[in-house]
Amino acid sequence: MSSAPKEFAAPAMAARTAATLFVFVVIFTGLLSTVYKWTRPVIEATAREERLRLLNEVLPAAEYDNDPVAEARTLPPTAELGLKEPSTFYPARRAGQPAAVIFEASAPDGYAGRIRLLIAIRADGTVAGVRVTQHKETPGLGDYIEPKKDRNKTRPWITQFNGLALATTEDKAWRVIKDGGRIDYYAGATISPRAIARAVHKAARWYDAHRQQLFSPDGGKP
Amino acid sequence: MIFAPSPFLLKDVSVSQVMTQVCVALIPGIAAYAWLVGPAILVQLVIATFAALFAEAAMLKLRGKPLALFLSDGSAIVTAWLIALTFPPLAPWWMVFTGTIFAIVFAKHLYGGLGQNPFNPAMVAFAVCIVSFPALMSQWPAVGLELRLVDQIDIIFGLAPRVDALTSATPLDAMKTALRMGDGNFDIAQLLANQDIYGNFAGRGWEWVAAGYLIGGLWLWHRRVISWQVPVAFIGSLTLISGALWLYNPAAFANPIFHLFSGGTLLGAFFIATDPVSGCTTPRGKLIFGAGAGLLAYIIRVFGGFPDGVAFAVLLMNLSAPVIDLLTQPAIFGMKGKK
Amino acid sequence: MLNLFKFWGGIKPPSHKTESNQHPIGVAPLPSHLIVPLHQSIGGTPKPVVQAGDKVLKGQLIGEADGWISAAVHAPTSGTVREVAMHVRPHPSGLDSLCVVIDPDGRDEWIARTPLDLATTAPADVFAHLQRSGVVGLGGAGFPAHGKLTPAPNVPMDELIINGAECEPYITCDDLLMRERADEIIRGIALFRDLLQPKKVLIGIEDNKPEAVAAMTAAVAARGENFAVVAVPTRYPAGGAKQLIRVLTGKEVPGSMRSTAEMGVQVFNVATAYTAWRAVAHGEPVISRVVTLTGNVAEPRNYEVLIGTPMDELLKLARPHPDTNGILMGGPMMGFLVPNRQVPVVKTTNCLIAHSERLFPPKAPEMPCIRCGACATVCPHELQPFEMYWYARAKNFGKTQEYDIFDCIECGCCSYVCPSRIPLVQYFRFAKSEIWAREREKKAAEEAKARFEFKQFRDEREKAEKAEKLAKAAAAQAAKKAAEAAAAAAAPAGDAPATVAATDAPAPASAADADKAAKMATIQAAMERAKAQREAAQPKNIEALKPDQQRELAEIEARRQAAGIADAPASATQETKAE
Amino acid sequence: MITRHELTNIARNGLWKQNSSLVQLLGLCPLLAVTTNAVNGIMLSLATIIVMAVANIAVASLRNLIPHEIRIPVFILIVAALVTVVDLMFNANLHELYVVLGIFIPLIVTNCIVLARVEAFAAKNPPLHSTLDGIFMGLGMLWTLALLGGMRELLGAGTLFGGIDMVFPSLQPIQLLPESYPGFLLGLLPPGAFILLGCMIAWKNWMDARAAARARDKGNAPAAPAPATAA
Amino acid sequence: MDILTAIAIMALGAVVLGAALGFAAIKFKVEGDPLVEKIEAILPQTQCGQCGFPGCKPYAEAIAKGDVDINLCPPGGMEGVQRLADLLGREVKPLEAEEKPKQVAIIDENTCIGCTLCIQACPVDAIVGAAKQMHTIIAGQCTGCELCLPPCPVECIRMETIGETLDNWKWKYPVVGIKAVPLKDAA
Amino acid sequence: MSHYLFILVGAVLVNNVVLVKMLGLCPFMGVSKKLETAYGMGAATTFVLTLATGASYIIDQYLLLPFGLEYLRALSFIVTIAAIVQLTEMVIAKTSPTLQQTLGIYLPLITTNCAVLGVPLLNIAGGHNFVESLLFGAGSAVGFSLVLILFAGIRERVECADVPVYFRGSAIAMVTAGLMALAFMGFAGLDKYQ
Ligand SMILES: Cc1cc2nc3c(=O)[nH]c(=O)nc-3n(C[C@H](O)[C@H](O)[C@H](O)COP(=O)(O)O)c2cc1C
Ligand SMILES: Cc1cc2nc3c(=O)[nH]c(=O)nc-3n(C[C@H](O)[C@H](O)[C@H](O)COP(=O)(O)O)c2cc1C
Ligand SMILES: Cc1cc2nc3c(=O)[nH]c(=O)nc-3n(C[C@H](O)[C@H](O)[C@H](O)COP(=O)(O)O)c2cc1C
Ligand SMILES: Cc1cc2nc3c(=O)[nH]c(=O)nc-3n(C[C@H](O)[C@H](O)[C@H](O)CO)c2cc1C
Ligand code: SF4
Ligand code: SF4
Ligand code: SF4
Ligand code: SF4
Ligand code: FES
Repeated sequence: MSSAPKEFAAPAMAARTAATLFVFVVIFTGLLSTVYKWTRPVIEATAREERLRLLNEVLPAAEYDNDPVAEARTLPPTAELGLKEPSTFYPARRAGQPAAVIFEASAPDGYAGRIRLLIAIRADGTVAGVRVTQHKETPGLGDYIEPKKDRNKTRPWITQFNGLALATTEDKAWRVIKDGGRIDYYAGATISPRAIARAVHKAARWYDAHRQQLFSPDGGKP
Repeated sequence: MIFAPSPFLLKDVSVSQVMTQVCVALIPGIAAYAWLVGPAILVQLVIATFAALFAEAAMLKLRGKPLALFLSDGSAIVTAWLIALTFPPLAPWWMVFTGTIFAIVFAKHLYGGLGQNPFNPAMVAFAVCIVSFPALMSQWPAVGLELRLVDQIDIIFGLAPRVDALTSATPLDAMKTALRMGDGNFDIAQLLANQDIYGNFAGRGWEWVAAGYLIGGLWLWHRRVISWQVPVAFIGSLTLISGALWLYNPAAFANPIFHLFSGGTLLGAFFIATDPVSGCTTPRGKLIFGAGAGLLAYIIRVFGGFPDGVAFAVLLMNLSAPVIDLLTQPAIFGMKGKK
Repeated sequence: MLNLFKFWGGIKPPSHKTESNQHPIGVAPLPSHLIVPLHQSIGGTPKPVVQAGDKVLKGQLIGEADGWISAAVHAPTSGTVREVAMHVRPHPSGLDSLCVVIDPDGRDEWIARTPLDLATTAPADVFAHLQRSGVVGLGGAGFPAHGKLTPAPNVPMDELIINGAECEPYITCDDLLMRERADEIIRGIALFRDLLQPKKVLIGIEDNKPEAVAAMTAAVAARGENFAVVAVPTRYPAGGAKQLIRVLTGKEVPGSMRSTAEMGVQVFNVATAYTAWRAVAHGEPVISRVVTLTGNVAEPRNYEVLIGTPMDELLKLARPHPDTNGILMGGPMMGFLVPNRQVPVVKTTNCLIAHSERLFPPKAPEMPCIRCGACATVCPHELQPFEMYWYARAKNFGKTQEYDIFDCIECGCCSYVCPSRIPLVQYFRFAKSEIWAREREKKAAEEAKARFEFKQFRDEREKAEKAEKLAKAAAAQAAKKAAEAAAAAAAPAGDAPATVAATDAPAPASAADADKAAKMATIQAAMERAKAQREAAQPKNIEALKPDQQRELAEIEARRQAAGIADAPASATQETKAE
Repeated sequence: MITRHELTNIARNGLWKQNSSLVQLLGLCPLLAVTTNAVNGIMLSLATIIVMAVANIAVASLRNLIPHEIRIPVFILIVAALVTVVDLMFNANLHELYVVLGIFIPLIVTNCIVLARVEAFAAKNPPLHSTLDGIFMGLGMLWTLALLGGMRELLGAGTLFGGIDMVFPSLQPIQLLPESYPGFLLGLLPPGAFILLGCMIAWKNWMDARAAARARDKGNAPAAPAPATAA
Repeated sequence: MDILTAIAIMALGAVVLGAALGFAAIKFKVEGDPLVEKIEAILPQTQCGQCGFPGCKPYAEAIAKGDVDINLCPPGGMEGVQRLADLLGREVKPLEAEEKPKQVAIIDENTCIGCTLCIQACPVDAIVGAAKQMHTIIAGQCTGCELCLPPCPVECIRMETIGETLDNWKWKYPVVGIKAVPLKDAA
Repeated sequence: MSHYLFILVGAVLVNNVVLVKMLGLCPFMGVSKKLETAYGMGAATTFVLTLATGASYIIDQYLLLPFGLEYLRALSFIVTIAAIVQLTEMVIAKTSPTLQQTLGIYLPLITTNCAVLGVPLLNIAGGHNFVESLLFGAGSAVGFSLVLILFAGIRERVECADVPVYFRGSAIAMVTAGLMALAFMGFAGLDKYQ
């Protein structure tokens, strides 16, 4: 079996093995790094595109003309948004004027844990769009919060928040119908929509309180 | 000459006798159910029995086993009845049907049929359906719902629409939803005081169904069809943990009586966790099995993702049963304190 | 009184004892012929000492004990030996074994009986006497009594237990024996007591035999002994030796322990004590015993029966009903259906039950085990029968052993209660005999391996020796050749050397071609010699023969000699000795 | 270079006889974890095929240069490097799918089937054979993953080729069952994956047994291989 | 630059690990293979060579190396294959050759010429006898390998199936009416 | 503190590597035929997995991240793990024959256990710190061993059951694993409090 002849003493053997491994590692790492260098621009571009596409889902591209990704800033952990860790915040402008903000939020009381959201609110305070970015709700029951899984393809459940505004919508209406509000839900799964509605409502209030700071060029330090 | 091995004397017992006794013991509970919650359960019992016998017969035929002998052993009927009793009474027929077929085919016959299945078939059916059709599986008839049998049958067979108003959360579910509201400003004790939903101690009507199971279970124990270890350990551990948490914070945790008489606790303790085939067999093993099932049932129903935890608790203990049995082998004659 | 203990499990089947215990023990008439199997007790098979045509007297030795664990066999009555041949034995296998068939002459004439004077006899001689009288355990196993009476070297004997429990349904032979012959039983027990020197003697009788308890108590009192007659609760298998020990002393003898004597207890059946006393005090060997005839018969009763009586003849005494379709030997829990009705009564035949479908309905088909655990709750050895069954059914014998299948006493309690009607005991017997067979095979394989390796080693050694010899010879040769060459140089074309004995010695370059033929001849001769030598040394493998094998060989050789086939003067064994 | 017989042998082994998913039971994690639809399964299998084929070439050509003691680390090094390349490619070109497949792309490294083939075949055979072996083993994996994925999504959601739009944005999944199909979610969940795979294995056992029975009927085959005594 | 850093870091790791491995390979070398013994314990030790190896041990060694199948030993039977499969985690395969009932060799007393050829052939020394004498086979030691048959010049050795006696009698598997296929054997 | 407990329990039960995360399935299926071997495999995996998570964390934090070499994670982790496994194997073989008997044959198999690479990668995805990583690794390993042993217990019993012919062996084992995964779904949602 052994191709290692007996003559080798341990240190010699160690050197020999190390050298062989060294050669292989150098070759393959080199190969890999080259590929990486070569693909990196593409990867970065795709990631960016991806981000943009998501942003456009909550805020139509027509409503802004800046590059929100480039202008993205980091928000410190914000309890009102249900966030215990820093998050990203994208200002959208149109012709230099504040058009909307897009930010992350989290509903902590989903059926199976946190539901992560991306919310866009226009400068006038109306909700432009909401998307669920991450959740663990029950497949087939609570997952209609995600438009892809929603059976109603023409008007997915999550689009109900579009157009709501603190100014025009009374506080009660930000709840699911069952609790006396406006938000519809699928029977047998009220917990997930309830959680999201509450989170969006909170986010709208947070936006309202920090509207000024958010668009100030020195950064969103509310 | 004839050939037969000793012993030549045999006691007059048989598998079908055992299973019949289990069915008989279920009758008080079923009666209370039909009386207090609605006769739809009888329809479901028929659907499940039919499905079980059908699947059993088909599998026996495929496997080349004698049909009459095994169809008459009654085990499929016990499985079917337990499935019907754990599903919502207005569940669509096809769901009960699918669940039962799955139980008999996958959980029972793929393992060789009667006596060889490591998992409790009825609970497999329940678990499969609750993960597959969570919405339908959590629609329980609204309290005080007065529907004629014909209407109930229409709903079961999809001839009448399922109106949301017909259903409401079960007491357990309602409690969990309240917990999940997350506002922190609710009080379980107050909630429980709502007699419309919660009846005298654990869900209107349901508490008496549970009492029916208790009576049947005690009779089974009296007949020595089941041994005391599993129910006692199951009820004991559930009482202990719910009691401890209730004493710790009565506002956030319900009292033990509620837990004992709601959901599938008593059905589980006397009829499901006691399934001899998929459970532990050594005396100490049975104690561990029961206690583990009670504990897990509590954890899952209070903290977990499902309205009631009995089914998953039993399945989880099923899968531990062989190892528990192995580790709790009693000392044999002459070897006590040795080995 | 005495503090009784409980054993786990057990069952209470209907006892069916009253049918047969209403009449006193009858005496069975002489049968038309007697078939006496030689192997009737555990241990070596006795060697026949009679031949066809011999006249024998009642009580005359016909089979001589073979080894220490073995007991003699005697003619049950006077008559002529018809044959010594293979006959079916009362054994579940239905296989034949060597039997002495005797035609009674009707005179029932005893051989001279010599009682033993206990006062002057050493224990060793008592044992020899018991063995010569064929006294074996009559409680079921048939272990030679003298073996169990020999005290264990290191463990002091605490209790001697006399088993009068008779826990199996239907059987009443011990009950009747105790009622009618209590005094002789007590004397037999006293004999055992003297030999074993136990601290206590306990007589256990199930409490459903009050007459027997009374009779025994009275007999003990009459003899002034301090034996305790204890009524034990009626529960099958209270009569199992280990269960009775447990009930009376609280000791649990593990299944792995070969003999209860290692725990300072010894158990004897009442009938064993009785026969031992008859043997010692009257010089009567064991040629008869009490047998219960019951079951599907009109007149169930106990009879004193000669060993060797064919069962069908015997059963006629009880007038079996016409639907009788078999004979059960032993009780309904542990007994077995005898392979045919002509098999004889043997020393361990305590009961014959006429079998009929009315009494013992055919069993319902076996269902799979539902693990209800009923069997485990009745198993007196606290085993897990359903686990043993699970693995025995799948022929996973290793696992059955992990569940202690060898602790199972085959009492049948588990089968009795099983709702699935599984012949559990049958599975256990099957598994046990497969495991034994496997053990035998494994042992054989190990021995074969050892012998194979030894043979290889021997071959190696022989080869090495030969090579060495050759090398030496070659060296010598070379030296000689060198010398010769020198000589040849002096005297050209000399005569060929006569002593060449090697096969491949290098031919010296100077050796002339003319030598070749002569040399070949000598080589040939040397080879012949070597071969002869080898042949003489060949049969090395008879060194390790056991004496009986050597004897067998000698016998064959003698047969051959007699037939005039072999011409070799010496037999293999003689040669072995010579080596 | 390679005989027809060898080729059919390699192909038969990879696709059926020694199928990694159904017989060798290797590479089970991706088999069960990513097959919530057929597309995921197919794409991951394609990635695996590439890795396996190239790794087999590499090992088969370098086999004489690799010292025995460190052969495992070196094999793994080679495989890992290739996997990372594939991972980067997916990230760059099929980003959405890359997100869905998650850690199962890097986990091709530890996919036992890759290393098993490298050890068992490539280390002992010439490069051409090894490449083909890698490809066929991968194809064997591909059809099982595709079949399992297809069954799972059909059972769970009534569709086929869900997620195809992640590969070909112009294509849409096929809705095979009516919209009212309630969706037997078990199919999409881990338990369903295990159970369906169990059924597939049984199906293969049945096919083999049937083939063996036929061959026996023809009377030209030796004793049939026992079904499913494996494992 | 990036590439160089990557290579440098990985190379560092490679050298460390390689050195450790190489060092360990020599320092912690072990010899011997307990597997062979375990395999040999399963083989029946008939030494018949039907497996194509000169005896059980060489076959065991070959199995341990992974060179050969585990289904080549007819005396071991299906059960032996099963146990080997269990030990080695390999698949159970049907036996290559037919399984035969157990046999022993018997020498015809009247024909044997005492040539000793069979003694030399028997691998387990089950034959006793001296030159020019009748030879006898000790039944208890004969493994039934048939190796003694061919060398006998007068063909006086025959194989006899071992019959059932009270010593080797076994209780039978309970007759079960309801089972279509007996358990293990069906597979 | 309770946070750590949640990570540990979550990794063992709620997010069980095998039945929920679907990692390490090959050894799960392959080494579960006998309880005895399951114990050995469980012990060996626990050892290696815990070590691997620790080592990977260190490599990632101190060698890869500082130089922006995240893309080398899989490569460097697995090579390190393979080397660790091989070293452990050699050391055990030499120093402890008993340990070698129990663990020896399983160690080489671990290199191809997805969990060994998957868990470190999940650690990074989950942003765990060193202690959390170790706990998650150990928890995953314990979860692996737990289900492996329970599975082996069931398989030993099912082995002797009258399973339909075509389902014998690995097919019924898969079905059993499926039902186990079903049972483990009962833990779903228990980790939301963390
Ligand atoms: C297995 C299971 C999973 C569930 N998952 C969710 C979920 O993801 N989201 C949700 O809102 N409700 C879910 N529910 C239902 C909730 O428990 C609760 O019954 C429901 O939200 C109450 O809604 P209702 O007020 O419309 O009856 C689930 C129920 C079950 C049994
Ligand atoms: C080699 C050997 C030695 C034995 N020695 C004794 C012994 O000394 N005492 C004894 O009671 N039984 C001895 N036995 C046998 C069993 O213990 C015997 O079957 C038992 O005493 C009878 O009990 P039973 O009828 O309950 O089976 C021995 C058995 C064998 C095989
Ligand atoms: C289940 C079972 C029941 C037994 N019942 C009796 C019995 O009732 N009476 C009896 O004398 N022996 C019975 N025996 C035999 C005893 O175990 C023991 O062998 C016997 O008492 C020893 O005495 P002996 O050597 O004189 O026969 C039974 C054995 C077993 C295994
Ligand atoms: C006391 C008792 C409890 C039982 N419980 C169940 C059960 O919970 N679920 C079930 O499917 N069958 C149950 N059975 C029936 C039967 O044991 C079961 O179908 C077997 O698992 C089939 O092999 C029970 C039987 C008895 C005697
Ligand atoms: S009594 Fe029969 S069915 Fe019950 S556990 Fe024992 S063997 Fe099984
Ligand atoms: S036959 Fe054996 S297993 Fe059954 S009860 Fe008696 S001792 Fe126990
Ligand atoms: S076939 Fe079997 S018994 Fe014969 S030599 Fe080979 S291994 Fe030994
Ligand atoms: S006697 Fe013949 S058959 Fe028997 S072991 Fe020796 S060679 Fe083999
Ligand atoms: S693919 Fe995950 S362990 Fe094999």
